[in-house]
Amino acid sequence: MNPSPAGEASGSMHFVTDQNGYFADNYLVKPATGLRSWLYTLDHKRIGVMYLVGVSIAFALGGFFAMLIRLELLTPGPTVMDAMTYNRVFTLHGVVMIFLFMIPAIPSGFGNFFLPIMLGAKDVAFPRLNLLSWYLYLLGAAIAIYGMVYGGTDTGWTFYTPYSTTTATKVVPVLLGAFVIGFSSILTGLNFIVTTHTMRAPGLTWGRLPLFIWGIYATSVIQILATPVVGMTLLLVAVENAFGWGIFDPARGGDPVLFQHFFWFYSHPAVYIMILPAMAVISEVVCAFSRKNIFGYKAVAYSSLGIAFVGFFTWGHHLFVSGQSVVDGGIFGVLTMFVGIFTAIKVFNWTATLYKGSVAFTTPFAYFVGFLFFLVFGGMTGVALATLSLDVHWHDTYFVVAHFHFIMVGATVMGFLAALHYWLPKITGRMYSEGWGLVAAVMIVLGFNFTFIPQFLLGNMGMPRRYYSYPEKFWALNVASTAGASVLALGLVIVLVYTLVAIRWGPIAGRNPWNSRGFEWMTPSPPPVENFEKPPVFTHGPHEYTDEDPAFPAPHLAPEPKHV
Amino acid sequence: MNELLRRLLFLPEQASEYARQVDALHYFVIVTTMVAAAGVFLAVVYFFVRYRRRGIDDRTPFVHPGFIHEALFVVVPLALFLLWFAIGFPQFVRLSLPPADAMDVYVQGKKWMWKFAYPGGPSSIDTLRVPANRPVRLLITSRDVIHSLYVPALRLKMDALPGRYTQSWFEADRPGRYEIFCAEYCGTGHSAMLGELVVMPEAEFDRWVAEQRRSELVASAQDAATPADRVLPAGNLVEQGRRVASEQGCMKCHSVDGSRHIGPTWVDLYQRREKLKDGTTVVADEAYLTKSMMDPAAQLVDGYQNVMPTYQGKLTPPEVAALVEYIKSLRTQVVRSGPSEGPAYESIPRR
Amino acid sequence: MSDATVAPPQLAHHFESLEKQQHAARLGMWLFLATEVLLFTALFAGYGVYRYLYSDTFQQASRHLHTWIGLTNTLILIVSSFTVAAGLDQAAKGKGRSTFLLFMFSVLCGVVFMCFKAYEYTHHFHEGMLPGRYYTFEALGSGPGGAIFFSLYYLITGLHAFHVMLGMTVLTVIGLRARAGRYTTEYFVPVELAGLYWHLVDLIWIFVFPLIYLA
Amino acid sequence: MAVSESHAESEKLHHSHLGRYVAVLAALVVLTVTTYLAAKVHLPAPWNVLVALAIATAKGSLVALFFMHLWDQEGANRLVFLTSLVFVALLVGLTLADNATRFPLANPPGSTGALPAPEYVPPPQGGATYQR
Repeated sequence: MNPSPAGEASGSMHFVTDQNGYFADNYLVKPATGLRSWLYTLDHKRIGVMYLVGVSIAFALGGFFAMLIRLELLTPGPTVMDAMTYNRVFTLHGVVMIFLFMIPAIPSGFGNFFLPIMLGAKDVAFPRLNLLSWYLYLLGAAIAIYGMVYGGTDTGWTFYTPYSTTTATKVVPVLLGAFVIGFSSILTGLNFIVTTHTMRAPGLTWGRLPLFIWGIYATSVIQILATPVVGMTLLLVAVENAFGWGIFDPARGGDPVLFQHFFWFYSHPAVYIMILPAMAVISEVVCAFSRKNIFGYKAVAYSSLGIAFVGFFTWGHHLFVSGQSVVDGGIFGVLTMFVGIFTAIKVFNWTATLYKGSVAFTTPFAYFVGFLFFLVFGGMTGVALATLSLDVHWHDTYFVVAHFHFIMVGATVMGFLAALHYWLPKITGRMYSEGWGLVAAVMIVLGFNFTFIPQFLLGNMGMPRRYYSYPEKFWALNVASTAGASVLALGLVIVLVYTLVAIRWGPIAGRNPWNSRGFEWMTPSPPPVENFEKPPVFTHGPHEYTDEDPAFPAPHLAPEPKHV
Repeated sequence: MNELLRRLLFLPEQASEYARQVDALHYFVIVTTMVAAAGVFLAVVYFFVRYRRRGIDDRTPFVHPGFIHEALFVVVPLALFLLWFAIGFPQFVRLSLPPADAMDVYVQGKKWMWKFAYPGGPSSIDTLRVPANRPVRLLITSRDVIHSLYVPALRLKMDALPGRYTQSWFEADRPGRYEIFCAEYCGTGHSAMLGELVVMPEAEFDRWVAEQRRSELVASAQDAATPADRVLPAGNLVEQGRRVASEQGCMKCHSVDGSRHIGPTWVDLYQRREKLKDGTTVVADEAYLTKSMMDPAAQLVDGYQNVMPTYQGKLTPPEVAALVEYIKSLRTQVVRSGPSEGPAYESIPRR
Repeated sequence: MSDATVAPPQLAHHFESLEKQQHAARLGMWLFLATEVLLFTALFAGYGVYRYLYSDTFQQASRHLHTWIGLTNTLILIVSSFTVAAGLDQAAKGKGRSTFLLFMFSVLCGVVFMCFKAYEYTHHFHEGMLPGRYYTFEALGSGPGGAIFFSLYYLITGLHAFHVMLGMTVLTVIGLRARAGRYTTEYFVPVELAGLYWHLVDLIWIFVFPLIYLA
Repeated sequence: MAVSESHAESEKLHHSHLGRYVAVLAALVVLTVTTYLAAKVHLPAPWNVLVALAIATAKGSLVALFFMHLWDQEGANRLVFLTSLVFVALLVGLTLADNATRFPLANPPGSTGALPAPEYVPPPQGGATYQR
């Protein structure tokens, strides 16, 4: 609890910053600035930044396809494309958003950047593996996009057999692309686990780890254990599609439901690969902007592991109407109820963290509020969906679509945006425009509600998902959804614009513009190449705001952001 | 109350007792979800107002949760979720286990249509006729990829798996017409794979079945009987069409049982997408059917010879309309002789 | 590094000590092995399900395989695993040359294993015991189980054979490096990791053998 | 702590294990022959597989514990391997449980317990045309 001796706690104090607080010899310019120095870099921060650029492009691409879908659904009949094109577009939307954006976004992007820094380490345990993982991501993305552009895929991102093994479109490249990206994901997870186990700085016990690390660690566990299964499964589908010797083909006695088991054995935990990192970010943001230690550190930390573990026991709730046995349905149904508990624990603890805090309403905090609301509503509708008799009505309708977008967009993207705003000053050394940030946040949260709340109602009415045309009674709500999506998209474009402006022309942020006591704020912004001059020594956990702490000098040392 | 909540939540009609029970759970679940989401949101707002930041370097106390807090955080939601499960699971079990006295209907999904067959009785396409207040078991299968039979009004959905059967059942208690959707993505025609559930009063249904069986007999006896022997119900376009078809000799080349003859079968011809000799496709709508009677060579279906004479001048416009109506009538219910689909249905064990 | 002692040459810049680095490498390898296990799991789960559904066909099918080849291959892999373990023992004593010889013996075992496998596959091709669409073997009747058994057979043994070849490559490279004296009594973790990989290949075969050949 | 853990691991490897290896090798050979012979004995339905799997598990444990040194290692590495085995059991167990307890007709026709095949025509490769 007591602050560590100055200088011990932050070896980085010796780094020289200019009078604005900008550290000139940072990782962006050292060891060199050329393209080659980026392509061959082993620096986890540079790899993280490359990932962030990559996933942002994927997000924009996926968002573009989302808008095409919403445009097509503006009228009940054909609007701007034919059915085949529509099927390809929603497949593209799913594949790009899930495999190219959601799964790598926070762990590989922000995780790569901040995990070693928060551990007080110089790099991840296997820097070369880290770079390999980035190139595997690129390779997988290239293969998948090749398949989608030349031939397209019309199976949906779920690749259900026997549709995926008999369709005329090009499925194999997309499957292989997803397979390769899976390996990229495994390598990242492996690296993070080993790094967390072996590279913690002196004094950083498990009980003092920042909650961001706990979240990323739990994510990595899922990545390691689940991804190989889906890799094999996708390979089986590819082999069946290309050579006709898979094991799911009903014409040869195969069981298509077995594919669904294998697929969801990965893809349900994969949902937690996407949401756990967002929860991890939020755990940092809520502490930083309420200047409070987390309420129930152990509960939040262990619930991440709980989600990772119990998340594996629930995949069958995607199969309630697939011909799965009633016994399995019951088992999976009741186990799903338990996974909801861990999320509930986190939600209550985050809320309670604000108690007796000092709450500042900034852009990241706005996203925290949005995140919390969406997570509760999306999460509870998820548990509702696991209530078997209700699922029978909702399964494969827009209710499900709305539910997982509440989690994936409502929670994960809010987490991503919160992380982007919270850490932009650390990554780039520059500050975004808080005014525009709040405007965009409000637009995104409202636009999001207008997009997806009508979809809940559409699902209740019984509109199945992946419908190209629909009866006229679904029209009004679809128009509302498209209108909401436009607001959401506009908000995201605003974020993109002011972020790009901030990176180039934003005011210098200084070491710690939020006056936060997360460990990553101990080093200058942007951080130097090996993060710290010598490993910091930790004497207490993150986000303790009870006393002066020499590791986090008082704000007058890092005053209001200044323009250069 | 039920009606108000149903409309507020945009739920479709409730055509069975089961649907009403599920909806009751639905209201409970959604209301608790909204209360929880609103509660958390309001708590955040309250804390924000109460503990607003005063200065950039505020000090805050180090707060430790008591055991009771964490226990409450776990127990309250867990109890709630398990309660949902405890209500929902028995409903699901009930839906999964048909009663022994249920009437069987075989359902076959196929790109992109539904076929319903009654043991020993008629079969139909896209229209499922069932009696009210009588349990009906659906034995669902597919010919190609996975489909999913979805009747929102019954809160019922079951996947159709290729090459094997799944089962579900219902007991509709409100006569009427309800939508059937395909809920599992199955290709370009997925959203057009629509059907209709017609719940008929019991007596009416029995009459309908008897009628179907009789007309089957009539259809099989038709070759022997001469048209003049038959009493024609006046004013019924479909019946007139059938008569015209017999008189004009259409049946020499076109079948009404789905088999391939000199010309394409009329079963399911209406709205069928036909591939033509020149490689293009055409949808067999009223215009195409009429045109084909007048100028058969103009749009010849691929795989058939140009042997049909023109009926220009041989048919009056009302007769043409009657023929088209007759062909259209062959779409929704295929009159076929012989036993219906679904082998060994009698030996299917119930669980 | 500002440490007082001179850092050993194998120490990467971001680790504080060689021991920690080796600990990290070992943990990383175990995590990798876990992913390998789960990679095979999908196939084993598929096997389990179809073995349950088509138990008679699967039993008959396994009788049409050469059990003696399966048995011999099992023994070969066990022996090769032993020599790899012994090779690690030698490496720990700093005897790089005997590590090399022992590893080469294991690679030789791998070659023999692959030869048997190739012989077996050739035999199956002639009999029409082929996967999925190409299945023409008639001795199992017309039921659907046979094609699935052979799909699984080729997928499992093929994936395993791929791992054997990877393992042989790894053992060769590490063996050569050991002979060149790259490892010391303080630093031989690559030898250990290569060994772990080979043992895993053995471990998987230990389960493949009874499931496929003795089912 | 990680440091002491890694230290202990390295220490143990420095002892010679040759004797132990020989014993394990002998045990493995004996078990392999046993499993081969056990397969020739005719046992009622599931027992043959169960016996074979039990022996395989014993062999696998020997390899993992002694050849792969899990016996000497601590904490994380053991946990990793054990966890992966838990998930193997999970996937195999729950998928099998599904097939074993399903509505029998929902299992592939021709398989044990299911009824003869209903009409099924596999769709033509790439045949995404209207068949209506």
